[in-house]
Amino acid sequence: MFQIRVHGRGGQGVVTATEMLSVAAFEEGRHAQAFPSFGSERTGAPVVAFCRLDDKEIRLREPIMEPDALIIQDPTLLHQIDVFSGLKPDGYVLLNSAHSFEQIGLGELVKQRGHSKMSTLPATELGLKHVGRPIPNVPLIAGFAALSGMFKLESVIKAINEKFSGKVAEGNIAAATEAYELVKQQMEDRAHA
Amino acid sequence: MLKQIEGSKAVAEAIALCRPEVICAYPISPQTHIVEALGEMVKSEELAPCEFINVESEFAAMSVAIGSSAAGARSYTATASQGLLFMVEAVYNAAGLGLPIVMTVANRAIGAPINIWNDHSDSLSQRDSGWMQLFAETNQEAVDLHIQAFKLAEELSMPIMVCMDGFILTHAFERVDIPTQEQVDGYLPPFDPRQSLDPKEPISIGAMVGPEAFMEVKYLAHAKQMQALELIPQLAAEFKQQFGRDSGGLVRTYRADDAETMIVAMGSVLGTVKDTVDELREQGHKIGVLGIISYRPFPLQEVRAALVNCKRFVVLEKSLAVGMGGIVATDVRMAVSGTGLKGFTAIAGLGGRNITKASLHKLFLEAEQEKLEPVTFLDLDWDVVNKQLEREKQNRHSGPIAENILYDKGMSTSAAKFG
Amino acid sequence: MANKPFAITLKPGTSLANLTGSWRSARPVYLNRLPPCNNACPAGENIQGWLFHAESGDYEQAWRVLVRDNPLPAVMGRVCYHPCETSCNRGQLDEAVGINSVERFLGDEANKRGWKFDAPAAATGKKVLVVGAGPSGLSAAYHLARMGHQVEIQEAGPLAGGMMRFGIPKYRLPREVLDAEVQRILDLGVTLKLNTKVEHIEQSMKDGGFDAAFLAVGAHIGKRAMIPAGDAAHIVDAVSVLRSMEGEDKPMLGRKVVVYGGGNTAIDVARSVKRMGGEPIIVYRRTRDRAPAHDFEIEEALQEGVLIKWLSTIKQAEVGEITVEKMELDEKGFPQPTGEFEKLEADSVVLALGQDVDLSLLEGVSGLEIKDGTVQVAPNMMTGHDGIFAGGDMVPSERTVTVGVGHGKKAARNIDAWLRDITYAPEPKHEIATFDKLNPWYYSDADKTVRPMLDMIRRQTSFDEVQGGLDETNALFEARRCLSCGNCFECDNCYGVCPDNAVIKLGPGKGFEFNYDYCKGCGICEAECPCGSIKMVPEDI
Amino acid sequence: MSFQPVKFYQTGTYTVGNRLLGPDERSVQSGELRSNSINSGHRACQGCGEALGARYAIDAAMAESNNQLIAVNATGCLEVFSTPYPESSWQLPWIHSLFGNAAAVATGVAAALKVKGKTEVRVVAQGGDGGTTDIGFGCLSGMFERNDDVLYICYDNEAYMNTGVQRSSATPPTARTATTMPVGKEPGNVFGQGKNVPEIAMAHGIPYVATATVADLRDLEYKVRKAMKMHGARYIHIFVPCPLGWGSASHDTIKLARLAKETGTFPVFEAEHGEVTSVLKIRKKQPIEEYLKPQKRFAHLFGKHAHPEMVEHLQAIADRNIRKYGLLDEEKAHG
Repeated sequence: MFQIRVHGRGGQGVVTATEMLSVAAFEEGRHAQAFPSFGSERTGAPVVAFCRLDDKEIRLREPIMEPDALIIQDPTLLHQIDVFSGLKPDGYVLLNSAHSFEQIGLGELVKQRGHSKMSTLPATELGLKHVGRPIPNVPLIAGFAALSGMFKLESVIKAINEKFSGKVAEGNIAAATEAYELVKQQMEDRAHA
Repeated sequence: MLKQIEGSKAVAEAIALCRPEVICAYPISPQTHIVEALGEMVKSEELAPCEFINVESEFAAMSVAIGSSAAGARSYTATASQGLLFMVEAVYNAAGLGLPIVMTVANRAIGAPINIWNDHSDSLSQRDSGWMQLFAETNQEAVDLHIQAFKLAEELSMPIMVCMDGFILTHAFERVDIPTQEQVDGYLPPFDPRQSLDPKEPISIGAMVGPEAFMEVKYLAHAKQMQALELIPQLAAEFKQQFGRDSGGLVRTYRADDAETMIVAMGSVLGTVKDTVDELREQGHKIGVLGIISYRPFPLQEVRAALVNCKRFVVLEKSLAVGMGGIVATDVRMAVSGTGLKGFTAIAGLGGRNITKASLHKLFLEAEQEKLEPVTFLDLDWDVVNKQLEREKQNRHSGPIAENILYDKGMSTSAAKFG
Repeated sequence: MANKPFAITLKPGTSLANLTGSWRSARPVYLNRLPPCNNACPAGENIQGWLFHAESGDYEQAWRVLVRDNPLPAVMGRVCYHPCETSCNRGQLDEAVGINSVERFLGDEANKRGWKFDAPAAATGKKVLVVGAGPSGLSAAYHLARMGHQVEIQEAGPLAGGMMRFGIPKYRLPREVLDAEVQRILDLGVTLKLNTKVEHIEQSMKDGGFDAAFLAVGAHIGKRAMIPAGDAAHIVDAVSVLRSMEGEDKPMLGRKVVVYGGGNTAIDVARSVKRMGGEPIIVYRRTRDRAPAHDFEIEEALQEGVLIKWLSTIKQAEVGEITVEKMELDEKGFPQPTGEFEKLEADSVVLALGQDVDLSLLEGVSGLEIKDGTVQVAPNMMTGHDGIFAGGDMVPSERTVTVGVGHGKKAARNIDAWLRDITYAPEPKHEIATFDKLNPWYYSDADKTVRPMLDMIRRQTSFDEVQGGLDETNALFEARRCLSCGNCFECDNCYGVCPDNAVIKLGPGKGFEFNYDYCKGCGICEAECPCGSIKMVPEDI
Repeated sequence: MSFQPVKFYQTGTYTVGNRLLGPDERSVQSGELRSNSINSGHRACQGCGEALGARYAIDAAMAESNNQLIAVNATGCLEVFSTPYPESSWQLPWIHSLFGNAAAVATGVAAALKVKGKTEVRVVAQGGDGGTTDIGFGCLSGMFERNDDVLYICYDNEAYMNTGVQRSSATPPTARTATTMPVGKEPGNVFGQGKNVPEIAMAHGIPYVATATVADLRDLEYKVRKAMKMHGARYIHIFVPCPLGWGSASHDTIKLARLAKETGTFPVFEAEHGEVTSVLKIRKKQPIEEYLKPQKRFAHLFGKHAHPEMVEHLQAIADRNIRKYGLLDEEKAHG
């Protein structure tokens, strides 16, 4: 079983992100379970959502306390809550930021965990650029696909097409594609570094 | 057709396949996504003919359903928690009038303190209302139970609640097999009401019945639910034939064959329980699971049969009879009365408290060793509780309990959410 | 119902099994009460009965019901002083129903359309002599003829009608109206012998082979008052003045005419004088409110320019002038002389002080009792002499046309009984439907229809009829103002207002029945019956 | 003879029937074949205004709908006296659910009929003042607001009679009830409380609102029939005296309803889409005492310990109604 925890703020499409992750997994024939941390979240409040992936039926209903991956939609959360709580030692981290981990003062973390499973992505900018809205969720899941290699870009695009249509879908696909390529490039650069 | 879909949306699609004619609902979390989806289907005429009525309260929602059902229309509504309590008078009335209304209860705790998260207090408060209650373990089962529920309700002319855990199921995106319209039509015949308000054959429904006949009326309602005990497995079998899936029925066991310790539970927690049991089995513990699907009617015989060969059982329930203990446990103990079985009650998950595999692991092992108190409160913060009890001992006016607890735990309400 | 839920679902209308009539402590019953108009009518007309038909526009049927009691509706509709209207309950609501005007309309309608009376019953072979062709005699002749008796009227005068012709001025009763109604009576086979004065009743009966006789000779002899008068003073009596109006030669009364008296005759004379170009002054010893004349007649006379000196008596009559003494009323209301005198111009004085009866035909008849100049009769209108009945102005009673007609009817019924050797027993009268028995709310507001009046110049100068009649529209309106006091008119109120549906409607004309199986005795039907035709009666315990 | 077209002079429109009227002008209640929707044998008190009002209204609705009518009933006297097991008085399809949900149940019935395409079948909901102005008010307002195709009829007898005459929000000031006893400084029900549901109904902007009394059958029938010709939410508030609760003679039921209207204490009017379109004028204005005196519930206002100031206050309320609705012709002229 592979467990992903997504952190963000109300209004940033955190729950949608996990749903789309689950759909992408479903498209690839896997079982997936996405669910929010239930509550009456209001816009701006810290929000967390979960996604489990497995090759067999997922029965477990507890929240994800020891994730295999973290997607952090809003870097400002880093100063508010312990988003890394329970993250497995070899877990993935994808952070929405135009800066590197080092630039935002997480150099120590990178040193501990190693570069191979960590990446930042200017997802908000990509959202603005392609969809016209500062919603980072779609670029992040595409980026996560690239970072983790868990899904193909095509599966993410299928999930986008299921959720959106028309121009919004097109924009999101463009954003996803660019994000995917950016992270892929980052990973390749690092691998070669 | 397999879909990766939110539980509420899946249920809405299943309801739509059942061709409801009148749907009414009042917004209350976590049931809203179901009726929102249905509302959209009615407005787009994807679901037609159907009347979708935005009522002004749950009391009205159930009342509208009473009216539409009495006038011969297949009627559906959904609610939860305070909403269910607000409609209680009409809930009893619908049952008393024998109206085959189907209602989804997205199970949620009852306040005060106000709490939107899942437990089973709401529908269990209606256990004596005369409604049947079926509990879904997964969203697939929630879909399937709704289809069976219409058939069951209409064959017996009795209303039924399909209970699914709020948020945990309603808001979870999972893989669900949504049947086709042909499949559902082949299973569920059009509504042929036992009686209906019709100028062609005027009747008076809802008479005042005095002591001379009231007992009989009530007995007949009871007899109906006893009939349901036979009908529910039958409908599940027919369902399997039509849809090729095991869904519904009265109870379901898991790894129970040689189990010495049995865990009894209802709803979605069964999944976590099963995962825990799998781990314990791997470690060599003889432990199994009994899931109760039909809470009302309560299958005394089936529960007894499932437990009679074990040595001990734990009823893990998301409900509390304040001043007494377990609610489901009482019924289970009734089922095994005279067997001398050791039974424990574990109250868990109230108000959405997470039920983790780790806690269950510990609980089940303790149960196996029979170290449990007769009534255990899973993951209760004794520190906080004891502090408050101490305070109250010293001063009768010690302030609101909930506030004090939050203070003790050093939590703000927003911080309390995480984890 | 077998497949319906037990007890909670019930069959429709099954409460019929629950006989709530057992809750009752008082029961409603339908009854007829006597309408005050009928009660007051001297002619015994079933006024409400004929109005009922008029209400639905069936005027012929209305007329037929009317003439069961009174053969002279066109006359009566003009000259009757309508005590029916005085007692009409509607008077307490807005204004009395214009019964008189509807009656006239019906009478005129009958004349216009030539309606005939129903054919008489089979001939009885009995002969009855009627003496006098006035209202009473004509009425008796009519009723007797319809009963199948052979009737002969012997009339001293040259024309039939009596006081209707010789006492009532044309402007109140056009003669063609009278003639038509008299003729209709004669058409029944009644023989009328004019200019035939019965000198001796027993002889006349014997001569004609009559089995019974009805005397109705009227009162034609003007009363004289002792007025000191000069030889040349021109003093005449009112009856002769009015009678002479009918002839070619109008009476010569001069310009200034003093009419002495306060009754309707005085008014008739004064108004006739006015029409002949004279200047009438009525002298009366009491006040207007004590005058026997009807106030509307006084009012009409005043409108036409008749002068009236109230509280005055004539002390002396000379040529060209009279002396009157002013009077004042004592505490008992009697006029007392004041000693104040006044002179008035007077070319003539007409005495309208009442009339006496010419009783000469009764001389020698055994068993009769005469008192105060009138013949005494038993309640069955028979005089002390077997087989001789009497009525009208010659018996003690109010002297009006209507009373006369009523006497004629009553006498006819008794003569018929007498001839058959039985006793006529009138049906007992119901209790009267007084206003307090009604629930007038239900009657819509509808003021009385005012009959058109002739314009003043013509009233003062001609004998054209002063009061016009109703046309069909307003006759219908007026008829429908009737409250139907005391008699169910099928308004359906009881049927409607019963909370227990315990009134059974039997269909048009058949009225209603109570269903005592369910009537709880609440009494709403009685309270809401507009016409007082329901009464609550305690249950026998 | 040319026949004068028959006009209704003799008894006006005030009686139940009249032999002089053409068939189309006759009231439903005068007909031998009226439906008697609520049959004999019901267990209402002697002189019950509600039983009468219900038959008037439902029979009229039956006539207008060609007997294609379903009735929904709130708990209350009407329900209890008409359907005690094993007998029902109702002759049309009828359902009773609860005290406070008649309007919502009717919404459900209407929805079922709509979805089944039974457009010819109509729905009426009915309840007493308690079931309408108090406990059923939420559902009523919801039904109004959604403009559901339901005619709701309130039979207002101004208190909870079924439970033994307790105050409701329709109880008039000063009236004695079991919960507003004639004791203390302000005996009976107090001034300044209660609610005017017809006006609240109007505030919803629904197609039709009307008031009526059992004393004006023809007006009542006209309003019910008019309402039945319309679709959407409609409300008729019928004033029905209660001999038991009011301490009045059983035969005075209609008289009291008449006096309520004639004194102005109960304005009779109709409104469409929130606008008053007509009022039933007072025919013969009566002082409020005429209405109050026959009722024992107002007995403490008179006699030895009289409260003339309260009578005056009640008169002022009636006068305000008269001004507000223009119940008198001259008032209208001044207005």
